[in-house]
Order: sequence, then structure tokens, then C-alpha cells
Amino acid sequence: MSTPATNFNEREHVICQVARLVEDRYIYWVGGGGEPLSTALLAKRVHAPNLQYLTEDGVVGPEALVPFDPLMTMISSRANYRALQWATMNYAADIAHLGYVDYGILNTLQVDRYGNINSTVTGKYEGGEGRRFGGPGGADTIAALAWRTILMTDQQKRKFVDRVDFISSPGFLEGPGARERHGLPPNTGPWRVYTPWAMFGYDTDCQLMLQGISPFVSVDQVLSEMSFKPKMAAQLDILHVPTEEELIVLRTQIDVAGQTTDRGRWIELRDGKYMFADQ
Amino acid sequence: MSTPATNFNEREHVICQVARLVEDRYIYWVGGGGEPLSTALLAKRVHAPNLQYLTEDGVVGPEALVPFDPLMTMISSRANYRALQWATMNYAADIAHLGYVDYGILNTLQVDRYGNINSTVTGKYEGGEGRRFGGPGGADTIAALAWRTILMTDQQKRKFVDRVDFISSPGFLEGPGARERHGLPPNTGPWRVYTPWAMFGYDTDCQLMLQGISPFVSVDQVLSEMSFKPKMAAQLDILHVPTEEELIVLRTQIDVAGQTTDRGRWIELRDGKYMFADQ
Amino acid sequence: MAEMRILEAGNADYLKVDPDGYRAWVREHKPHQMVSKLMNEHEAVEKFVHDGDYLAYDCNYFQRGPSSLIREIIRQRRRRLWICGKFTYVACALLVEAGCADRIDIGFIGFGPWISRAVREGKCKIYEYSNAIMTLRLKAGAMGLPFLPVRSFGGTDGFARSGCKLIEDPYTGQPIILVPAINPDVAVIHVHQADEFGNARVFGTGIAHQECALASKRVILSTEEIVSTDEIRRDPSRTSIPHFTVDAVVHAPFGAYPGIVQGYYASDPAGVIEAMGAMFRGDFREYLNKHVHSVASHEDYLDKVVGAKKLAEIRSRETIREGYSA
Amino acid sequence: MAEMRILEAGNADYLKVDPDGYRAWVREHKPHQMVSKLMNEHEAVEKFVHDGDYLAYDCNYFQRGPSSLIREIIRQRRRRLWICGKFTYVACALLVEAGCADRIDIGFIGFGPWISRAVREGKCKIYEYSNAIMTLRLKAGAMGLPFLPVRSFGGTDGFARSGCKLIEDPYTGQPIILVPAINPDVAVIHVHQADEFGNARVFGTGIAHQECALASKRVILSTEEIVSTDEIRRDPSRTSIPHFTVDAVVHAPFGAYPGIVQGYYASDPAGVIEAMGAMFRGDFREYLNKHVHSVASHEDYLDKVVGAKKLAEIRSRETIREGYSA
Repeated sequence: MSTPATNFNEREHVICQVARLVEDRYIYWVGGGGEPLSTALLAKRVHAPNLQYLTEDGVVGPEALVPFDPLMTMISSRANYRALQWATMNYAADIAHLGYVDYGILNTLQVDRYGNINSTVTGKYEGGEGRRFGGPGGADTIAALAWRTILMTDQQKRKFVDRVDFISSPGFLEGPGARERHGLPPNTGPWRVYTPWAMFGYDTDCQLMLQGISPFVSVDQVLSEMSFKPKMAAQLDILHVPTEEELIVLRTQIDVAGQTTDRGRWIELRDGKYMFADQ
Repeated sequence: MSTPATNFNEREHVICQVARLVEDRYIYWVGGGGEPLSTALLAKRVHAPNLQYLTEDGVVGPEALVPFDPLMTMISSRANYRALQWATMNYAADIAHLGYVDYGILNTLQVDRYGNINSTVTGKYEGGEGRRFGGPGGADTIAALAWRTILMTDQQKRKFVDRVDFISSPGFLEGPGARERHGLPPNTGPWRVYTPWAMFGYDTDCQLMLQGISPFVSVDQVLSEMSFKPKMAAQLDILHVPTEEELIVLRTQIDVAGQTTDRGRWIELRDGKYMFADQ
Repeated sequence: MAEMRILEAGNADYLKVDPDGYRAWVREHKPHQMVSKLMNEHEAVEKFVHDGDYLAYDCNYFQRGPSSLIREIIRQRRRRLWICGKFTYVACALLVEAGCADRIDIGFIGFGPWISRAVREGKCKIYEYSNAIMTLRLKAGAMGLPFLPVRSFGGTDGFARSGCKLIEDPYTGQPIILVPAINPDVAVIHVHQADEFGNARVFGTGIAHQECALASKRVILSTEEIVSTDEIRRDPSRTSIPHFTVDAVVHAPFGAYPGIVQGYYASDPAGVIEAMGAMFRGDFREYLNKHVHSVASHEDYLDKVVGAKKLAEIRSRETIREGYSA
Repeated sequence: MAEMRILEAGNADYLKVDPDGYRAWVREHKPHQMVSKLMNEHEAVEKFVHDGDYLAYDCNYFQRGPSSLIREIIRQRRRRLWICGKFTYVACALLVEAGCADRIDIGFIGFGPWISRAVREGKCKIYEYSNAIMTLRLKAGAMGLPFLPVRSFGGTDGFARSGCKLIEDPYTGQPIILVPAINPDVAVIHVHQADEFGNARVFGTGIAHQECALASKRVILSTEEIVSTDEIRRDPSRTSIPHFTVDAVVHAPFGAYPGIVQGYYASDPAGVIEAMGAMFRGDFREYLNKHVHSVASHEDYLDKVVGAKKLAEIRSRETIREGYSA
């Protein structure tokens, strides 16, 4: 069953977009909570029953029991239920060093034209003038060592900036060859950025490229929520909306309390067109 | 009970010498078989019931069930019975790196004036002209990282040489400061050498020094079985012979089949003097 | 002699790298012999956590962390601690806001108004790493080495504000990062089971409990259960931490409250949200008064603040036992 | 840019250090997905052990080692193998005398007339390390790194005949040894239990089974028991080797014969002494004929050469079960 949904919110939409990329035949390291973990939990229940993912605490291929108590997404008996292996953080990093992690899925506070990730500070770093955040956490390891990194964030001017205020985790840094010059393994790096409004890839110059938009926004709307003009793909995909099946699983099993999805605007199907409900 | 024995062989004698040094309050890494392991097994049964030792396979503080089948001294359920921890070789090496290993107990094919250990080749290395042996095994790690190393060998000219044919495991190398120059931790190194005939320490120049002899040999006999003249202690100890209790444990529990001790000459008490039975 | 180039180096202070000093400490001060280390948390923190220490806790205040020991450290008003701030929600905020800590190596820490304020006011200096870089630094310390190589962290702005170096690998000729070892002055670690000597078992996943224990000069364990050494010896593969690394063993049932101890009890969502709320408001005074200063001990805390009913409830909400026993 | 000096370097050949190449191999050739890998030892060795390979086995022919796989490698007459000769009694002697191997990184190997002869006649080249240096080289390979530092091996004559380097530590300024990583072409490892995908459990102590599995391009497991993946998931802390590192799973009861599998069966002293005797005599022809070439498979070997009576006896002589089950 895959009936297009007629009513969903932005967060649900973006989680479903990324969940659809997740396949049984790859190994994923997902950020240990929020949207990234939700994409894996959703995919495993909808179309990838044998999905294997790691989180930072060194769990390998759990069959998580959802939902979780608030923040209990790692070092937790439900999140790590019936895994193939239980280890620790350095073990997860070893697995990623070896090239077993096909995809990393992360969210970010800020991303720039080269896919660099900021989760440390907005504004000026020195003297604590800027607004300070939590730091890279596990994202630095994932962004450096996974073959391909999928970023999730919101479509907002302050999140898409020409140069992030602080590179917490590496994108393509200053461009082609820069990762290798700084000791990171070759042929790795940013692959996609998903927002509720759009999907981005990268061109051969390692620069962010708009590749798809959601049916409820226009290209101009997307560009108006970026501080720089991205490269444009020759043809833009129109992203599929969530299916009813995906939403049922997401709402009734994974995010029952709305801890992850209960933010963002609602979209509805009106006269055959998807538009914001508040529009 | 500690009645001096009246009849024992050289191997039994040297094992008892070293076993008496072994105490509850230190941590030992013992060579995984033969005389070194026997000293720990004996000490634990005679005077050091809480003795903790490691072997190369990463066992920590076992309560070994003796005797063992031939060669089954590691990766073995009897040798590793009821240990405090089971791990692997790299873990044992980590523990030694950290400085937890107070004493290492090893045997060697050849030792020189600076306590260097050869277990690789006698004669010329190049071209396979010399006689080839098995290599350092775990001895290199123990000799480098234990605070103090106790060597066990036979009193033979070919075993006490001015310069070993090959340094498989480090003694004091070329003398004071050499270990540090080659990357080894400071304040570590050779401490004692025990043979059935004699006990050696080292002087401040890191050179082998005769400190004690067995009651059944003379100093001249000892020196006649060395290829170089060692430093001499101001006063020589006369080493105590095994006790009956030690021999009973060694013969009836640890080395029932004589795999380790059934070599070397026999010593007996004759007219109040200890002498070789074949003498 | 050939040369290798150091291509770049971070410019930040870092805990002095001294593997020889650590070896000497282990030889002189670590209890090589099996001796009982049972004591209460007051005595353990008084003896083994000192002003100015570099402090590592494992896991965090919400996830099998030494929460009762963190509260005791605050109760005893330790000062000028330098914190290993990996994989953290509120522990750093609590320690900084309580005036105990003034430096943090980050990792990840729960943020909010408190941290920008602390940095701006110079109350707290931050050094930039990532979670796995911090656990790798601990691993280097736990291996008795001065550094370990790694293939992440290069090119970040954190690198420039760290103690890491980018060097030319003498084997491949390619650039590679080195991370400096850490040997913390003290580690506080919460475990499922330990014997009186400190042989300890952690069940399930973890962050770096073994590395913390092996790398740290002083180690305080808090444990849900005290078991016999015979029980430890029954299943030696389960020993996560060997006794000779440990200085104090504190029997602390529910020691991770309000956090989870997987297989033993669930988290208390209300307790978690209360702490997170204080952090996001940027005001821990009320939280510290209620959860730390209003009581004299962890026992007292469970009895007067948490209450038996809550403890029974979180115990019963943890229904999964599989994999969490020897 | 600052410089670090390379103070000394061994002059021997060593397996090329190529972490990027290994990553690419893992991406292209390792089974990331869960797929069944059950096959017999003939198929496994035919597919995954190639002439000229760098071969690592874990443990040895007498102690939880892949003895049946070593016999199969000889039966299939592999040539020019380069052996990781750590913690070994007779495996290297067997492989060299059978004409399968011509290079050994040592470690420790059982010696005797065969080795001096092989070296003198140029049949076998030896590179000098030690057991823990070899397991550390495998650990570097298992961490995806080009090298690891170590504080042993310096100043030995082995160092000069190795691939190690003595460098100036950029943190302490003191000399420290680096060992080059190894990523073997193939590893053969014997385990207590594995599922059909290769998720495996080793009970008790070991040498470097996890490092071998993570570091090697191709991995063949032989296992005493095949268990279900549900059983593996029942106790995830017991998983020593994850499936994605494994290429073949061979069900080989008594696969370590004549060696011990701790908790499962004792060694066969007569079988051990027979092999050691051949080694010390320097003549394996009789041994190889009887124990390898006279049979077509391990099953055949147990049936025709070892016999049910012997198997029952070594099983019953292993009376210790404690710690050797999940």
C-alpha cells in the first residue's frame, strides 16, 4: 500500500524523504536521535526489515523497540534491543574507519555551500559573542568516515550560509581535494541535504546543487530561504509526499509523543494541490 | 613447614629459587609455559595464594587447575580457570604499557653482559648459517614493559655470552640510557638472572653481576660456565635449596609428568654437604 | 635521518601528555594487590576528587552515568575541574553552574543560555574536539601511549582549537591526524556489578568505561550491585574493568537516577525533563537545591527526594533483562 | 612547518600499508548485507585463499586454531603464502614443509631442523617481529589506520629487520616506535559459535580473533556450532566478530583437533606430540600423508583418521564449562 497522504507536516515529510533512501543492503551510522534515527526506524518498519545501523554507543543492527522515553535513544535497552553486537564508541569509530559505513545520516544547525556542518556556534566564536551550541558530538566521525553523508536541516536563510560560522564536522571543506589534504579518506563526503522543502546534491566542484523541491513550494520560495544561490540541476525533481502507511508507522509507533515531528507547518491536499494549511 | 630437601634436580632448584621471589602484592607477566609459569603456579600454592599473573593470551589472575596437558598452558580452560578477566594479547600488552606489570619472568636461550635476550638464532643470522629458534614470542613485550625482568636459563658457556648473537628481547641493550634512546619506558629492564647454579643482578653500569651461588657449586665452576667474566658482588649469597614442601607441590601437582623439571643433574645431601649425585 | 613534516597543529592547551609519569603513578599508587575498596560516596569523592583535577565521567547523567557521584562532587564543592565533556546532556552544565568546573574538552554537551554566558564571562574555557576524538584520546591514555592516529577531525575549526596535529604519515606519505592521549586525574564510572576490589561488569553498550578506568590516575566506581569475587570468576569474559585500576567502590543502587541503567531500571522522564528544563532556562539554582544540597547523601536523596514509589516504578518499567546479566 | 625526525627505520620488506585500498575493498567486496555464507571447507579455501596471499590464522594448530582449514589449505596446495607467524607451534612448519608458504612474519613459531634448512636453502624468508608486535600490527589494520605507536621492540635486532620505525614523538619529544598496519589478504579463524551470516562468538581468552576479522580482506570462519541469529541477538555482548567482516562460515566440529577448544573439548596429547615430533625430526612427510593427504575432507579425517572413540574421549576430558557459553 502506498497511498499519498493528504495531510502531514514538514518534519514528517522530510523524515519520509530520507527514510526512502535507506536500504537493506547498506550499513548506516545514524545520528543518535531526532530525525536521523527516525528515518532508520521508519525504513526498517516500512520497506527495509533487515536494515542495519550503528549509533555512537557501538550498537550494531538493533531491532529497536519503539517508542523511546525522552532522550533514551542510546545506551538504552529499548533502542538497543536484540542487536547483532553491543560494543562502545571507539568500536563504532573503528568500523567507520574501515569503510563499512556506506551512509551517515545527520542533522545540522547550519550548512554551507561546501556541505560543511556547524553544530558549535552561530555568530562569532571568539569571546563567546556568538550563540554557543553543543559541539559535533558523533557527527565529525560520521561526516569524515562514512562514504556518503546525508544531512537533514530546515529550509531557513540562517541555516544555509555561504560559509558556516564554525566547521564542527567536515563537508568538502574548501572544495575539491581539501578533505584529503586534511587527512580524511578519499571518495567520502557530503552526498545529499534534505529539508522539508527541498533536496540538494553536490556538483563536481563539491558545491551544493538544488536537485528537487517539494510539491508545496516553489523554487523561488526555496531560494528565498538560502543566504547564497546554490547550483541548479538541469532538471528539478518534485519530491513525493509521505504515504499514509509511512505516516501511520511514524505517528503510531515511532514518534507517538511527537517529540521529533511535532514542529513545522502542516501541508494539505487542497483542490488537487499540496499547499500549506495556513496558506 | 620448610624442611630443606635432601634430593632434588637442577630444574626443581631454580624454579624454587624464583618462586620464592613471587609475592601476593605484585602483578606478574610470566612466560606462558615451562619454568616461568611453574614459578607462579608453585608460589601460588606454597606462599602466595592471592598471586595475580598474566599470560600472553590476556588472562588476568587465573586459579589454574594443574597439571596441564602437554603445551596446554594458554587458551586453555584449566590454565585459565576462574580468572578475574579473560581478554586477548593486545589487552595484556596494554596492561604492561600502563605500568601494571611489576615483574616479568622469562626464560632465554642466551643472555649477555647487558641482560639482552636471544631466542632467535645461535651463530650467524644472515644466510641461515646459524641455528634458528622460534623468535621472541611474548618476551619482547615483557622485557620492554615490565618494571623488572627475571630471566631463567642454564649455567652454560654458550648461554652466557659477551654479546648475544641476536637481541630478540631487550636487556639494557648497549648500557645505561640505551633503552630510553630506543623508545622503551624509563626505569625498566633486567633485574635478576637465575640458573640452577647461580643468581645474578646488575650493577649501576647495567652489567651482569654474580650475587649468589648454589651450595653444590663453587664460584669457579660458575665462572667456568660463562663466556665472559661478570661483575662480582662484594658478598655472595648462598642460595637456599628447595624445601620438601615446595618439591611435593611441584612434583605431585604442577609437573606430575616431569615435562618441565625432568632435565638436569640431581643434587643430594651427602655428609652434610649438597653435591651432584653423579659426582 | 629522514624527516616527517608536521603540516598543521592545533593551538589550544591540552592536558600534558606524560605516559612515563602515568606509568610511575600506576607503579606507586595503583592497588596492584586485591584490597577491599568499599566506601560511601562522601569518602570516595573526598579522597579521590581534588580541586583542579581533570575529571572524566563515563556515559552521562541520563544514561548509565555516575549521577550520584556527580551530585556528591557538587555537594562537596570541588573547584576548577577540567571536564571530559563527551556524550553529555546536563552533566557539564550542572558542574559549571555549580561552580565546580571551569574548563571543558568538548565532545558534545547539552547547551543553552548557561554556556554562552559562562564562556562570555570567562567562567568556563572550552576546547574543541568531538565525542569519538575524546574517546580515542582516552584510548591512547588507556594504551599507555602518547598519541593515536585518526582519520577524522582534520580540516575542522575544532582542529585549530585542539591539541591535535596533522602530520605526514611515514608509511603512506599522506596527511594523518594525531590526537594527544589523556590520562585524567580522576574518573567516575557507574557499573551494573562490581566486587569489593573493583572487578566490574558493565552490561550492554557503553561509551568508554574501560578506557576511562585504564587511563585515569584515580578511579571511583559506583555500582548497582556488589557481587562476590567468586561470581566475577564464574564468567571472566564479563569483566569490563579489572580491580587494579580502581581506587573506590561505592554501592549506589539507582546511582544513575534520573537516568536509565539498561536491564535494571528505566529513566525517569519527569526527572530528565526537570534537569533539561533547568538547563534550557539557564538556571540550575532550584534544581541544585532540590536534588543536591537538600540532602546529605545518595541514600538520603532516594529516600527523601525521589521516593520508594518512583524507584519501584522505574524498576518495573524496565522490562528487558535479556543480555544484561552474566 | 615543524619537523619530526625519523631516528631509525627497519630495512625489511613488509606488506604494503594501504588503508585507503582496504577501505575501497571493504566497500566493494565485503558483504554489508546479511547473506548466508555457509559452505564446506573445500569451497571456502578454493574461493578465498589464493596463491601469494598474506595469510593470518588466529591462535594456533593446538589451541582453538583453524586446524581443519590449515589442513585444507595444504590439501589444495596453495603456494607462496606469506604467513603471520604469531603464537605458533607447528602451523608454520606444516605450511612451509608442505610447500605452501615462503615468507613468515615472526612472532613465535615452533622451530627445529626444518626452519634453519628452509632459511638456508632460501625456501623461506623470515621477517622479525614479536607476538604482541604482530597483534598490534593487526590491530592497526583493524582500526583502519596506517600505523600504531608502541613502547616495546626498540633496540632489538628484530627492529632492524622489520618494517618498524623509531620516530621522535611530537608530543613528548621522546623516541617512540611505530609499527606498520597489516591488512592480510585472508584470515582463517576458528570460533565456538557462529550464525550462517558470520556473527560469531569466541569464548574465553584469545590472541587476536577480532583484529584478524576486522583487518583482513577475506575471512573464513570455521565454527564448532552453527547457532541461529536469534541466539546471537539474545546476548549481543558475546558477539566477537560481526557478520559483515566474514566471507565464509564452515561448520567444523572438532575443527581445532588435535588442539583444544576451551570449554568444548580437550587437546589430544598423542596428536599434539605426533605433530611436535615430526617438527623436531624435521620431517613432515609421514604426518602430512596421514593427516592431510589420506583424506578428502575434515569430516573424512575425523571419521577415518581420528575416530569416534578419540573424539568422545577428548570431549569427555574437557570437564570445564563455566564461562564458555552465552
